[in-house]
Amino acid sequence: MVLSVRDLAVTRGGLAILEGVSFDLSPGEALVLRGPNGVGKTTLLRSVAGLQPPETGTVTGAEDQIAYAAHSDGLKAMLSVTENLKFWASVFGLSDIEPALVAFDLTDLRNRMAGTLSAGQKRRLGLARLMVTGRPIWILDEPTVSLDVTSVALFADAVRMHLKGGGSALMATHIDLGLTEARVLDLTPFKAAPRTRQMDEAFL
Amino acid sequence: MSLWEYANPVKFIRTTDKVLPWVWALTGICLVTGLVWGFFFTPDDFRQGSTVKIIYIHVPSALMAINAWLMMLVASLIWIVRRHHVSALAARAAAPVGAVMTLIALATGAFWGQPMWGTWWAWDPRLTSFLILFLFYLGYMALWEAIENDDTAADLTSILCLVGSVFAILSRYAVNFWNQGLHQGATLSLDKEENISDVFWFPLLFCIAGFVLLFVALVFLRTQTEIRARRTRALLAREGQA
Amino acid sequence: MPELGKYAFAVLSSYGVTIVLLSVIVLVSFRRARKVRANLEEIENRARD
Amino acid sequence: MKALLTRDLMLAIRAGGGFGLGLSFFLIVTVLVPFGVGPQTELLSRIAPGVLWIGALLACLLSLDRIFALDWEDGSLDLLATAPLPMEGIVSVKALAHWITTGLPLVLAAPVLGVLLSLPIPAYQWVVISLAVGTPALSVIGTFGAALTVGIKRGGLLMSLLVLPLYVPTLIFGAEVARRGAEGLTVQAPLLLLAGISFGVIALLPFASAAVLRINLR
Repeated sequence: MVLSVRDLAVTRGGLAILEGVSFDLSPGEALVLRGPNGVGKTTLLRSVAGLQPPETGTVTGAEDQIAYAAHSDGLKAMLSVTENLKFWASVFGLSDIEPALVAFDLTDLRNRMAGTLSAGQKRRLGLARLMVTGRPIWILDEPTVSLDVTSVALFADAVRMHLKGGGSALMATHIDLGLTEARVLDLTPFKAAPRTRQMDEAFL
Repeated sequence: MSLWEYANPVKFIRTTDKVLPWVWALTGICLVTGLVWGFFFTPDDFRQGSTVKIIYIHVPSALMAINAWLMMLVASLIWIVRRHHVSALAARAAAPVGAVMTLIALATGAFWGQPMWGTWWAWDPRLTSFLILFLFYLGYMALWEAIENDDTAADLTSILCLVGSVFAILSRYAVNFWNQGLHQGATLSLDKEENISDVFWFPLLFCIAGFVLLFVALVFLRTQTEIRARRTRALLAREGQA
Repeated sequence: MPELGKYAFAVLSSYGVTIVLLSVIVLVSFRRARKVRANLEEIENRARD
Repeated sequence: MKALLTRDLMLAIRAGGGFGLGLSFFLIVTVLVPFGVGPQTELLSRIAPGVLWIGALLACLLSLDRIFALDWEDGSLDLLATAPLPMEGIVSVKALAHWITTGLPLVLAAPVLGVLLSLPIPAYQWVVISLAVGTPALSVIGTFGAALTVGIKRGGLLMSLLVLPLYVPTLIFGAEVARRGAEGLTVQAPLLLLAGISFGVIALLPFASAAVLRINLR
């Protein structure tokens, strides 16, 4: 399933920050969105994931295909690793969490409470959550923040495995991801010219 | 030119500017004639004595308290369906006026009932439902203030208005069920004989017209203010962004 | 002044309350209108020059 | 959806606050009433049904902001929104989880606390029945209030201001059932009306709550 984004404009707090963004993401491909902090990477990802309606432009091929992982990876500290994964698996209608545990080397942390994990382990659990959803398109917001070098390598391997399996990944980051073969799209040229907020047009 | 033309804020301000002085003048005339006529030139009621004079403020204010909420309901629906900013801001502008009208209805109801019931507040079903309506007004206004983003605030308050209206009606009947009721029969009802006699009737009409016009004038004025405040925020946002 | 009899207090105070409340809402509305209008004009002038 | 329910229940148990919060508040309120009103049993027994209902209602109100706040902070609400679950389903499950963790314990605790207030004997069953029928409505209405104020910092007070007027019909009919039960009168009318409100609210309000949540997630 090809995810294609045509002439997307997104707003934050009503202010237009990105416009005219277009790209395609075909299976087996990874795309990294680069750009300085605040350029609108997160907002763009949220619009593509359908959490936030874009101001203009279309996102096609995203229906029920997307697994979204934000900064805060939505893990419950009071639940164990398996319970967290089992929950997200059943929410997406699946139940097999073993491959994810293996892929992210979490097998020995199986029964540890998510709250007691280190930042790197938590991030790996967050990514394992993505795998468990069985959704082909991964949307990752700053996936390698607070990860040490080995974890970044582990992350890169997991993404490559996902790509080999026919999945695709859309990532936003301003630090190295360890994914040399990924295509890079710099968002700075798409910065929206300052113009009135859509909701304010009627008043100006 | 369809009615939706007035949804454009700038045009709304221009047309209301032309109309407002007349509305204020009419309000003044109706209120003064109605109240003076009712207060000075109507006889006392044989049963209730002079307290019947309170009718000239209690009935119009009670009427406006309910109609203000209905107007807000319609404005909220228009906002949800057609996304016209003016209707959302008009609803926001009308809320305080409706709340004041409810307060007046409550106070005059209590004053009027005091000699009859012997107490200031007798939890009479109709007065109690006005008390509940007042709480709805407070909640509605508080929600507007609590949210920064204008559009989200308009959306959330409209939904609150819809849900609140259903519960206000529910409360209206629940309160009736809960207390057998001391309120006198309907002052204005279609069947003639139950109605009050003519001598009280005409001044009351003027008072009602006066209160309605006062409401309209206040809502126009306050909506203009909301539009201007919104325009200020928009300009500041554009300045901030440039 | 009509003879209000023993209910004078009730009638007068209800009229009093009404007049007070109405004038409060009217005055508040006018004052706010003037303040917002002035603030807007000030910003519009600044934006123009 | 079942997974969401089991997860919320597990969280409520593990976090410990879930069950205890509503119950302890209900106990405290019921204990305070005699201090305020005086120990005369015939007075207490007259107001007991109403006090139990108001106590249960306030206990429900207190634990409402926890419904969405936890998921809102750690981002799982966003993730849930991208999941295949319908938002109305998520909201209903959240309301059900709140009812199980807070509403149900109140229903079970009410007779015990009735003893403290020397509740008349015939009233016990009616207090339990009215609470059992009424508390689901309190949870669903409460979820609507929680959804409205989820994005607002320190929205707890505002939520109470918004939710309490919505509680009035349920409170009136619920307390009426309990009061009539105490005096041995027929309770059929208020009970049916109470049930009517509860079912109506359970059926319709989740749509409004879902719409509100979508707006807040924007």
